Amino acid sequence: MTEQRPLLEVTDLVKHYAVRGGVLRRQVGTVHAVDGVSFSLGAGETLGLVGESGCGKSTVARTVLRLIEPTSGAIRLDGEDIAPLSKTALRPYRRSMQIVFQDPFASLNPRMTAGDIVGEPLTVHGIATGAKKQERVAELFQQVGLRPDQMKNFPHQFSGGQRQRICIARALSLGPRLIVCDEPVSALDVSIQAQVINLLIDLQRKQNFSYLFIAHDLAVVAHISHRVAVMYLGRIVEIANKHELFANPRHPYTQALLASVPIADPKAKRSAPLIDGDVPSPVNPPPGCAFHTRCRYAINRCKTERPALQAAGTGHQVACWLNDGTGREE
Amino acid sequence: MFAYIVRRLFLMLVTLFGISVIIFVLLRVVPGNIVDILFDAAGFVDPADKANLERELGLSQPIVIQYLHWIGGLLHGDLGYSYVSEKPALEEILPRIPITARLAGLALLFSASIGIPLGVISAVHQGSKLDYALRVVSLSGLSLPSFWLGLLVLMASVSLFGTMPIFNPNPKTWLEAITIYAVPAMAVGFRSAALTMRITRSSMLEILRQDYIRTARAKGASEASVNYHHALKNAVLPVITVIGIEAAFLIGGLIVTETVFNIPGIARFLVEALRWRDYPIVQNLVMFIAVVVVVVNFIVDMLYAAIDPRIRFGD
Amino acid sequence: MSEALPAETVLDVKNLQTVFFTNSGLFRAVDDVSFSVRRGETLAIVGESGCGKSVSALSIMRLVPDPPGRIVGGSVTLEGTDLLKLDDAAMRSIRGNRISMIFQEPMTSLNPVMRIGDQIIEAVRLHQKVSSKEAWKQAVDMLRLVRIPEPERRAQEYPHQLSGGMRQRAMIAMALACRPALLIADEPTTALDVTIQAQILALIVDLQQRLGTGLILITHDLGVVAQTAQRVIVMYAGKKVEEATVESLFETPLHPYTRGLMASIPAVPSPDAKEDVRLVEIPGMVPSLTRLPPGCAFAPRCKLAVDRCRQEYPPLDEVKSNHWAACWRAGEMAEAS
Amino acid sequence: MATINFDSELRRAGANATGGWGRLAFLAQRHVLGTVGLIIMLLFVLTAIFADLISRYDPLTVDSAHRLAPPSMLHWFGTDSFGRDVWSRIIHGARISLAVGIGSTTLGATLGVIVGLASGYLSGWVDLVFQRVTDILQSLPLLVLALVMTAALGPSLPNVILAIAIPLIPTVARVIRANTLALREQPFVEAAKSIGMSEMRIALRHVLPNTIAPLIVLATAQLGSTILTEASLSFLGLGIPEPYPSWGRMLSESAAEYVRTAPWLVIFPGIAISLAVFGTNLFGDALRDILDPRQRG
Amino acid sequence: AEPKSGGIFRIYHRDSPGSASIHEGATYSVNIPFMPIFNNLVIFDQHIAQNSASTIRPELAESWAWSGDNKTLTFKLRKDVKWHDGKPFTAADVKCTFDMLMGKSQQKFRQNPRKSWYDQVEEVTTNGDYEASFKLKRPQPALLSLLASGYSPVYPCHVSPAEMRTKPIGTGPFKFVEFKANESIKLTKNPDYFKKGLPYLDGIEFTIIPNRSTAILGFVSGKFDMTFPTEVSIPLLKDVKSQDPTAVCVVEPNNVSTNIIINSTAPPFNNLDIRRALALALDRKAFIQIMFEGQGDIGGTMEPAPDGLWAMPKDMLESIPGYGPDVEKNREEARKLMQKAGYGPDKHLQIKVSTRNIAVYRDPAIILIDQIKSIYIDAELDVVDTAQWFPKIARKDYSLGLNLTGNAVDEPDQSFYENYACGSERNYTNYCNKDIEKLFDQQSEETNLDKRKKLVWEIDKKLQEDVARPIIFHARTGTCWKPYVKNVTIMSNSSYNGYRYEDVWLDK
Ligand SMILES: Nc1ncnc2c1ncn2[C@@H]1O[C@H](COP(=O)(O)OP(=O)(O)OP(=O)(O)O)[C@@H](O)[C@H]1O
Ligand SMILES: Nc1ncnc2c1ncn2[C@@H]1O[C@H](COP(=O)(O)OP(=O)(O)OP(=O)(O)O)[C@@H](O)[C@H]1O
Ligand SMILES: [Mg+2]
Ligand SMILES: [Mg+2]
Ligand code: NI
Repeated sequence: MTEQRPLLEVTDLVKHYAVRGGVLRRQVGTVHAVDGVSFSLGAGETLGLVGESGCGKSTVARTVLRLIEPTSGAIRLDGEDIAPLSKTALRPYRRSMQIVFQDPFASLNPRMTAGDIVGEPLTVHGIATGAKKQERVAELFQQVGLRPDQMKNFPHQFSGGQRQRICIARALSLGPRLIVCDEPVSALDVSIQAQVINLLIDLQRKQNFSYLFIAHDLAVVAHISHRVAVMYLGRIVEIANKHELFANPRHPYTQALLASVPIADPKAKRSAPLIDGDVPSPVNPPPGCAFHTRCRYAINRCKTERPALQAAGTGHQVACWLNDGTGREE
Repeated sequence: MFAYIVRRLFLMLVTLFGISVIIFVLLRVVPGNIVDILFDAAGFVDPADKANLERELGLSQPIVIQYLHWIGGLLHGDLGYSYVSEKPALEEILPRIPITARLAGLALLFSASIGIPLGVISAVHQGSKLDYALRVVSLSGLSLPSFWLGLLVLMASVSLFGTMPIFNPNPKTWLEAITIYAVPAMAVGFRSAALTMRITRSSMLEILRQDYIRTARAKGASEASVNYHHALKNAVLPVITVIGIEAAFLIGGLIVTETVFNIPGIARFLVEALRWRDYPIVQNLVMFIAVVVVVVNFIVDMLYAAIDPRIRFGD
Repeated sequence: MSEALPAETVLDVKNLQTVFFTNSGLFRAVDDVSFSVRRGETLAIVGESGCGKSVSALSIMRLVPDPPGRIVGGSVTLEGTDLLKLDDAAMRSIRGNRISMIFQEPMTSLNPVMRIGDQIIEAVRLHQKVSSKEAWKQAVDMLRLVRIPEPERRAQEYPHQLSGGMRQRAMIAMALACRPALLIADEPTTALDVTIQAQILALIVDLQQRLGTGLILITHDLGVVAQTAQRVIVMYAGKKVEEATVESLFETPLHPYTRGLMASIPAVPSPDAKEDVRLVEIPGMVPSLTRLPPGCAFAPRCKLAVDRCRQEYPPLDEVKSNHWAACWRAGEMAEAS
Repeated sequence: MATINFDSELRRAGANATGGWGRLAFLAQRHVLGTVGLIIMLLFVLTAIFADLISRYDPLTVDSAHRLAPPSMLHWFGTDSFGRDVWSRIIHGARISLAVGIGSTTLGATLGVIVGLASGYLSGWVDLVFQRVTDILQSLPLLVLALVMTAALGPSLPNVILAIAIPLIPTVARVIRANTLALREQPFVEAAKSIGMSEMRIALRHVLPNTIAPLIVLATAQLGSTILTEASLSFLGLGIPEPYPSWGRMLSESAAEYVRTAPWLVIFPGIAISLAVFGTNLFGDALRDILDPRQRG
Repeated sequence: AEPKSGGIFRIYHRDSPGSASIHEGATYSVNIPFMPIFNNLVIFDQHIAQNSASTIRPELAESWAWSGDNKTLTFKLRKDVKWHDGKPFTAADVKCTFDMLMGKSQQKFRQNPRKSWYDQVEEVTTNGDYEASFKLKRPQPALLSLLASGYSPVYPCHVSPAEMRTKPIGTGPFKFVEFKANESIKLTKNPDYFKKGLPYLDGIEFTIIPNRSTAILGFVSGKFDMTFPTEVSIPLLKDVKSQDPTAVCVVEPNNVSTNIIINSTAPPFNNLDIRRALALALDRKAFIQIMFEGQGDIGGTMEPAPDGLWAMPKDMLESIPGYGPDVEKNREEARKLMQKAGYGPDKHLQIKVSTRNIAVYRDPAIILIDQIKSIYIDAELDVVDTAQWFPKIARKDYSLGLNLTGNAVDEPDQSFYENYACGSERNYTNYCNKDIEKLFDQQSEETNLDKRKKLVWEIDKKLQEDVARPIIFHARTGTCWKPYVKNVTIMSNSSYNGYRYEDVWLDK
């Protein structure tokens, strides 16, 4: 994007979870859930984040919002580092960043009405009460394509797609500038998924939010994002403009990922799977490049030294020792 | 695994320490002490004699000193002397343990051997008349006051057999030995059997809904194999926990049962000692019971781990 | 069964009807569905969540939970035997032996307190008279066949010690242990990552072809269908709405629902794609099976719906050769394309 | 294929039970035992409320002329050794049992909820401390604890209630803690956090209400056992003292002396206790089936 | 029939006694199991139900004699007596025992509840090994009766009081074997008993069963030969008879009075009118009806006739306010007194009746509360735990208390001094009337029995009229044994004295 200051700038974000054991629950190991992630996100931009299960996508999302405390790293919102802020100091910033979760069934308190759920942030931040609040909630309902008369219904009376709309309305209520979407459509039916994706895109167009959009479905990410970051075992291994990434994937993992996506065309015959085996445990990530255990191009250096993200074209960065355009040299 | 055990043992010590403090303080909050009770029969309390006796028994010391004294003794295996019998507390407590242990063991055995099979049957035949009948029986088991049940058993035994199982430390015949323990054990075990049955039933029902049960069926396993081979082993896990917790409740049930059947075990002894404010006995006995409960729960956890591979390997 | 079936037909399902009696009413989870699978063939069943895919599969296995479910009509003929007429014992001897099933959730479909090897052994020993030693060897062989590294060691392990992908492989090993004539895979990869999904699908297809097994692959992912199946049936609200060969279906989908489905799925952008094509939405939501509208169940969401659609349920017609669709306007669509 | 009557199957599944009452009627019919339990409980509660209207004599009036009268039209359940009317005493005893049951369950549950919620939600050292406390309470058998407590506090209605309530705490706390821990991970709690809600408010508004169902199930189950505990304490001489007509004491003391000569003194309180406990247990069971979706058959 | 030797006599015991030391105990829970171990100097004839001076028999003493001034009582002792540990019994043991009881010796009892029995004893002296004398401060003919009580065994000098609490050594017909608290007490035959040929029994076994129904079932089912003496209530007695018609049961008074202790130092009972009203409100017949199905006795402080030796004549008794037969009339009067004190139908007096949490205390308290309703008193029951009862009474933290007073011997000295003398520890109400006190001494010194009786009646009547501690009734209880148990006699004016069991035998 342009040179202007990005809305969100994450530098060297690290989140380690302690694996406890022993007599006094001392720490015996560390889950390297997020291990040095940096990216930035401009206003009105969508950054997609893909990667295999357990690679740390949700952890990034939650730490960015300070729903869990980062181990280290900076999270700059409009240039202000919110990582070290106290809970009270953080409160005003909460209005600028909101989240939509994957599971629309668990994201809504089953004992509150939809209207109360959407209106709650307004109460908490003292933005509106009483009739004014109702009015605003009704407005939000309309914005996400729900009928205001559904405000008094309970979550279980809505379908999955509608629930996700309620979640979106709740996120919108504080007028945020950044919405983090953690797999917002993964739990939805295909035909409903399109409705939600379209809604998200429409809202962005109107209100110029930024999205940090997480999904494991490459196609969905590709559709909604401007730029896409690929994560593997707690790190971003490749980040690029969407078209660039899909047209010209540099990292062997990205390549494998792309090749694994089944294409809805019987004529495009499948190739043999590009990678074998499972994702290693983040408790003891392999040394060097974490992907080397499954990488068919791995060279010795990959096993010992960890590659850093390096430029590989305009707005294209990749973390691979074979960053020479194809990665298929040896 | 080893670290886990050590950690558990450490927590056990913390718990026991807490119990020792609580019971110690509670006892001393109770108004009146052994001296009042000893004097009670005399029909008056002589303040001078009382002070003398309190000094003699160490009751006049500050409570912290008394506590340290007790715990210090405990650590050396010295449990102090019973205020009432003036015998070493250990000597009073030890011979009673096997009696209660036998009773409790039998009761648990009874509850498991009746409760688990009936629970399985009830679950497998969920919704049938048999299920209803078993559930009603088990609920009544939980609804009868245990002393009442015990008394009924005794009365029935007198009117049916003209005799009743009165405790005898040296039973002459096998039959006598069995009736002495088995009848009270059944009276107290009835409740736990009912509970075990209920837990087994709901646990079975839960397990029977699991995906892997469907997998077993899809393999062509017979109903019996599904129920007993696949489901029961999983279903028994929560049952074990409940039996562990029940072990603690059992002590309560035993207090009443030992009273009704006049069995000189530790449960009744505890009540008596409490009545006499015989601190050394009460304290040590409660600690003993707590140790047993804690250890039983520990064993249950280990057992759980032995049956459930998920626990053995993960922490 | 007197009726002669085509030689290579393994499974023939006719007018299958399975209902659920629940407190919110009668669910016709599978409503008059027919299909057949040939030896070595892959039949895909697609459709949205709740449209009856799993219930169809379970009906074939006769594992529909009763209550509340009940198979109320139709026939399921496996290698000439109507399974719905068998007694329980006979059915058990077929399950796991002639038909096997792989379930969606690899995490919960294995018994957590039994070793992997033992679970496979069980499948073998239920149907074959072999010594336990022999069975263990077979189990290890099966694990090797599904490409689990170090099969001897893994056979000794418990499910929780295996990753999701490996568990699903173990499930496959278990399902194929008796070389069944028909394998039903109910969303075998939905819970897995794409890279693992690719491995598992490749494995299933490879084994199926090597063993000549008929395969019913249930999925909601059209990409998976395109890459693995020969024939497809599309279900909507308990009914089969379309059936065709893969090529025909993807070339000319003849039911508006299938069309909507295909259009609503975002595609991985090809380098030459334009910026931001809006996805096609299917408006509304999947109807509840208890309150199905009269006529075509899809009519309320269908742009092409006409009055007739709302009144009369369209029959499943062979609109093109080997391509059936249940839509009053399928003919028009076929011509238009 | 056997013919299937769709209508009757549906009726059995409760499909035509619509609306609040219809649904209730269906549940009542589906959980026959639970309904029986509910009726027993209602009877029990009504008896306690209207004890003064139902009873025919003052439960405390001694009448030396009519002692140990067998059941008759005059004294439905006979009279005890003081000549007090057993029917009236049982009716008033319902109050005591209800007071003990509800009092101690409520108290125990409230404290348990506080401990469980704090322990589950605040985690850290609060959790550590509270967990040890529950451990400690759980390792002391209920009756032992209640015994020491009543000995310490003296036998009176409030003290007995307290003594029975304390041992309930760990059970409730455990369940609530487990629930809270699960709820804490729920996205809707995270969502509440993300809008900047205070922890306290989250705990009270989002976590607590969602623990109500398991709490109700647990509390009903405990209700019966508290009544039994009171009876056991009475049996050991530490229950509710005279002159309150407590069922437990009526039973245990009469059992000692009059079990054969005046069996009505033993039978009726025995039935009253067992019935009340049985009723709450039946109802609690059904409630669990209904409220706890995992248990649904 | 000729007595047969052999057999173990099995009795259940109602509770676990605090120790085995009779001198330190004050309940027959101790006397009954441990009396067979000991001997007294003299003892009430074990087979005459009514204890009196004339039934006193020598035991360790061969004979006794009063000096001319009635101030010295000399005992000649038997020479053939050995302690159970083989040491010979001598006069030194007698001196030791009573010195200790008087608090004069080095070694002390943990508690000494009957110290006041020996208030008049100046000293105990010995003359050689086989003569001991009690020197008195003033004549006290009653001393001999006190010495004849089961409460007055002779302890050995060479055994410490602590040992006597756990492993008592005596000279008696049975030797101590073991005492397991809450479980059992076992005695075995003393083969060297100085009465040749005795005891007949091989041993006595007490099984401790606090639960009455279990105990009775045990007796009925033949696990025991006898119930715990005087522990079978009247309703249970019927039950026993119905289940085991062969059982021999006796019902005897046991010289225990149920009375009301009144805190007359604080309102409202510092008002004599209210005290009188209270006394007038009692319907003693109703109490007896309820508690004993009519089989109890009405009397004053001393146990009523015919079993009691010192009971007032009937007309004298009925002349005391509240003892008159017309309860309604009494209550009418009581209400007037209450109204005089400012209470009435619209203004009830609210009080608490404190008592111990034991049925024999609680039950009469319930009746009492019901009865005083009729005189505008609304009372609430306040049950007190054993450990708190005496401290509470001592603090005067009560207004009405329901109390039981047991008398070891049917002897005015014991009753009056213990319960009514100024400053006596068991005078819970702190009743103090110097005039009456003089009368106490007067009757105590009186050697003429008839004169003494008159004095006693007068005192008893005064005590009742002063409403010092209104006596409600005297209890009766039952004891049952199997027909083959021979030579058991239950005393009718004491429940502490009749358990030597040296000639009890089993006809099996
Ligand atoms: N609270 C926690 N304690 C310990 N480890 C955790 C915790 N939360 C997550 N992890 C671990 O951190 C790693 C990253 O988890 P995360 O949820 O961020 O993955 P994800 O990419 O979102 O996966 P998915 O696609 O399955 O949602 C995982 O290995 C996970 O097991
Ligand atoms: N045990 C059951 N009780 C009641 N209704 C059921 C039960 N199982 C399935 N159904 C109903 O049957 C219908 C079909 O369910 P089925 O599981 O076949 O859907 P599916 O196509 O496999 O969906 P998914 O893609 O979510 O697996 C659903 O609408 C569901 O409501
Ligand atoms: Mg995630
Ligand atoms: Mg499915
Ligand atoms: Ni690291």
